Amino acid sequence: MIQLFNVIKNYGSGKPALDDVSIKIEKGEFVFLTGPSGAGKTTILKILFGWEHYEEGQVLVQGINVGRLDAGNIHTLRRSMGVIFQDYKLLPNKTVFENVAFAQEVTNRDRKKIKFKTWEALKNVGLTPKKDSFPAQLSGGEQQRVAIARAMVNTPPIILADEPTGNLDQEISSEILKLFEEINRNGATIVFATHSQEILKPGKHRVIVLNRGKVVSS
Amino acid sequence: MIQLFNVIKNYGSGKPALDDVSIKIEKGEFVFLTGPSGAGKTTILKILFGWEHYEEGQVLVQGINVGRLDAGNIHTLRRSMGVIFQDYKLLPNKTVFENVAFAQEVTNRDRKKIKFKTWEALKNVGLTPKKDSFPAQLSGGEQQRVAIARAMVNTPPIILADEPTGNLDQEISSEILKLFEEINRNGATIVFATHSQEILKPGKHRVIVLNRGKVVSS
Amino acid sequence: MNSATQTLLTSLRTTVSNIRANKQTFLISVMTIAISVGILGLFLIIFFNLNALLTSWNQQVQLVVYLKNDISPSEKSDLKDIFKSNSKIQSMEEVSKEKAWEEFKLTQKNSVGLELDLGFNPLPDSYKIRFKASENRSRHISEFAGQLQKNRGVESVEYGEKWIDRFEKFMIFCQLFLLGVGVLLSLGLILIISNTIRLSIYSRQDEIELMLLIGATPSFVKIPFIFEGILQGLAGSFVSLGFMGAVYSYLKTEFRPSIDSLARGMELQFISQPFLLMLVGLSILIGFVASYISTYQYMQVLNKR
Amino acid sequence: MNSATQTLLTSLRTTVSNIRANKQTFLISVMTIAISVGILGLFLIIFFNLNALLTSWNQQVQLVVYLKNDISPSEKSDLKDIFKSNSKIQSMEEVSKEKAWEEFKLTQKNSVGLELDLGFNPLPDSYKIRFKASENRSRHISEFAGQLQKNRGVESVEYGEKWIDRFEKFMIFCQLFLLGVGVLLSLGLILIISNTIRLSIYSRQDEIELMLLIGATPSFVKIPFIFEGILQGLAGSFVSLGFMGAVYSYLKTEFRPSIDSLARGMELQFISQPFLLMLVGLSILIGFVASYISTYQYMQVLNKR
Ligand SMILES: Nc1ncnc2c1ncn2[C@@H]1O[C@H](COP(=O)(O)OP(=O)(O)OP(=O)(O)O)[C@@H](O)[C@H]1O
Ligand SMILES: Nc1ncnc2c1ncn2[C@@H]1O[C@H](COP(=O)(O)OP(=O)(O)OP(=O)(O)O)[C@@H](O)[C@H]1O
Ligand SMILES: [Mg+2]
Ligand SMILES: [Mg+2]
Repeated sequence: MIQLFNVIKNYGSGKPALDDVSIKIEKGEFVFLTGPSGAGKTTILKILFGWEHYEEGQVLVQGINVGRLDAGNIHTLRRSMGVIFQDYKLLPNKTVFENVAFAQEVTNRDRKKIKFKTWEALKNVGLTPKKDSFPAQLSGGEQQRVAIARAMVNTPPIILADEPTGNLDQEISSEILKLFEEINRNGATIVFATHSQEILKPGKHRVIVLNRGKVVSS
Repeated sequence: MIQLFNVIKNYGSGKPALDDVSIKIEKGEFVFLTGPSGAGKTTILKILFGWEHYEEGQVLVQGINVGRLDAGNIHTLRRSMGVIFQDYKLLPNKTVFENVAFAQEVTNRDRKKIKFKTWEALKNVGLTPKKDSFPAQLSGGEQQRVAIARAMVNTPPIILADEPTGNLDQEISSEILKLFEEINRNGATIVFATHSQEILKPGKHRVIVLNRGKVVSS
Repeated sequence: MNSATQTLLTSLRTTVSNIRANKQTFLISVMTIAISVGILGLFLIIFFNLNALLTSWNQQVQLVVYLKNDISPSEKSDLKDIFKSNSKIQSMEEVSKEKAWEEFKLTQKNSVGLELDLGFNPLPDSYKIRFKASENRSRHISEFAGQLQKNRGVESVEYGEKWIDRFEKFMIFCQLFLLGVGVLLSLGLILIISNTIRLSIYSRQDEIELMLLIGATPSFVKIPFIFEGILQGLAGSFVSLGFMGAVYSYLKTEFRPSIDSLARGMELQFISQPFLLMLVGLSILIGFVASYISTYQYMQVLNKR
Repeated sequence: MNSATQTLLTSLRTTVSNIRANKQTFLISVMTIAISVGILGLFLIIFFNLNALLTSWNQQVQLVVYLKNDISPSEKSDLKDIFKSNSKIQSMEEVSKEKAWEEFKLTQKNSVGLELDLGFNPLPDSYKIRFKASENRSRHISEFAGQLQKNRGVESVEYGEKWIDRFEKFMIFCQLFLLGVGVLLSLGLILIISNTIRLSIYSRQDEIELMLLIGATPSFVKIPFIFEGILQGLAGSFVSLGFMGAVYSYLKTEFRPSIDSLARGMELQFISQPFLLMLVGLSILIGFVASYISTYQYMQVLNKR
């Protein structure tokens, strides 16, 4: 369960990036987060995984008060999440396979399963042929899929996806969407930030619309 | 005028990224380049501005044989182009304003005009309020718009845009598209790689479809 | 396998793959450490050999006590008792006036080239006394000499030669100066090494950021960097000690004749074992501290957001 | 304003904004250069002062020519002619046998404490000759001495004292050794500096790549980096020369008494002006070469694609 109560986030200058945002997302829900460029979508996700502080309000994730976490224990929160970053954040010195495996090593998973699970995640996003390539040797869409695979590989209870299909064509996009829906069916909560009307159109899931840091519709 | 004759590009392992591609784009044309992830769109653009070599074929850009250029004179080609990179390639240590101004400094433009032209380009993409921010302080869509402004600021005769609206909402996307069309009306040739059906739908411009390194329709 | 060893193993694996992925920066750091340790090592070699030379020359300092011609046997044995009761005296040699005169004539003949033959002996009996090597030996000698001078049976006391005194001053000056230089040198090189390590970590900020973002504990992030720093220190010091070993044995064979002529019996010294260990330890410590501080600082910056 | 000055101005502006944007790496490079130049400078100071000391002690080397008692006036003037024709002789002093005997008796009295009074003078007349300072003076002296020895009017020849000979050997050994150490030191520090600059450019590969992609000429990319390298060299050497100046004046006042006792009249030397300029020039050169090579290499890598 994810809850934001009257959250205000101000990056310093100008208007706040989030202005009194309250959102409630149930466990196992699939929610789209949308809104124009600069609306605050990424900011909400960053707050949810403890990457940005906020000035006012409360944020609860699975009963954890995110504002109370510090450098020493924030990893407990982050381990319950798979995050797809808008700019991917792949390690340039590691291959596709190593990038995905690394997400498991970081969380001290069982070594023997790492190989198998990496392989499976890469198959899901259709990247097995590219497993030994470095990120710089991939197309934009391929890089994005590595980021998706990395977020899913630990089968976390929550997935935060920031514009995960921005560089993917319609066909792959809808496959990826199906993948998210399957994970969702298996119990994961999914927060999916997107601009794409094509993805939002079917209207199967709740859509939270942001504009200039405020929730416009939910 | 841009021409590719039977170009083959092989990154080394596996199938070639471009397999016998021939494309002809007239001066002043507006062309969409589309195709699934990994089709070779970025590769074509990279070849056009001399960032990747190709194994076979010929590439002519404004009468220049691209394959003949070397490190000493490739800048003459690149100065005739504005490029929007799929991953933006903004300099993290420079502000938005400096990033856009830098593109003019690099090409030794008249100092006095730089300020004015930078200001104008930022206004076109709606980023004047963010001019003193650093790239890390921008949302994904804002970064993308900085990249667009930088490509346009020198009013080059050719614009290569690689997925320039992937992180922009529909409204801004269509504004940006209008901007490209205006530039095109003023005489610039535009090659616009995109996945977005919404952008392609109106059907006002020629669409080149790539798949697995081959031109499927043109 | 418990969790701690598991973490350790993972960290080691991560360290190895990090090094492989950043070969160039790793090698640059190792090279910088190697050069720095090499400079410090050479400095130590110079310092120790200068010390050894000083000690070997210092051995030659002796005290000559000339006796009055009319010294009584009891005064003579009193004097011997004084010598015996001084624990710092190494050896004592009695030189009769006849022997002294022979020697004197010989040196005169050798140096000036003329034979003295006076028909009588103007020199007195004397004692030649050597002292054990110790910190403040020369001060002790001059004090002891002052004491003897007052003794009734003693005609005069002569110790050292002017050049030894002067040379000793020079050596002490050198030692002090080199000590100061050594401290400055060490500080400077430590700064250089930690800057290099800092720069190499600087270029991997994104990696640190990502690790934290995907749920790594702070120690999981730090430990591989720290291991890497330690490894750099270890590798750097080993490379340079190897090189210095080579330089040492080259100098030893090459310069043996000149060393022998400077101080017979003195060996050209390498860095003594404790200092060798100290150098290795120091460079490991610097690698450790520099990488620890750099990652720690950068993580602080990240956490402040 | 023509195109070249325009380019230069733009490059300078770019350099300044680059430095501002990468303060930390710039300062680290400057610090590394400053430390390295400081080490080299201290080394030069040691080297020069050792040399000065050697020269000052060497002044005391003199040749004493003892004449036969039965030397004829023509032989004596022949000898004087030989002295006059030798251009390396600085001064010549005639010492009568009477004066020599007085001096000898005085030193005997001072050192051994006994008065010689033989009633006759066993010493001959002599000449004391001092030589001009030159590279191979002591070899020249010994050759000249060998020559004189064969002269009929000469009883014997004495030059130097044993300790000077030995000390000179030690000094030459020191000089050679320090020269070797200095070469190693310079090479090591040059490597360290160029590695640091390389690392700092390494962390700016993306910038280089982007500049080329948006149409910069290779020289437009290189020049600001090279300017930066030169500035680092300049700043680094100035910082360290300032620091060394301070150390120098401290040492000069602090150690004046001991220096005076070592070699009267010798001044503690700072790095001489040509070497000062050389150090500044060297560090600028290293900054230039290292940044040039690093950018060049990286651009080669980029162009190969
Ligand atoms: N680190 C930061 N410092 C200052 N301002 C920031 C920072 N990050 C984001 N902002 C500003 O906060 C606002 C919201 O940004 P955010 O990234 O949340 O937008 P977004 O909804 O994700 O937009 P997009 O769809 O373009 O990615 C923007 O105006 C942005 O400029
Ligand atoms: N530097 C490289 N080294 C090796 N392979 C590469 C390199 N760059 C691209 N490729 C491969 O070439 C193919 C075409 O890549 P390209 O970037 O042109 O695709 P794209 O059409 O731009 O895809 P996307 O829409 O995902 O950006 C891909 O399979 C990619 O993995
Ligand atoms: Mg965003
Ligand atoms: Mg692409």
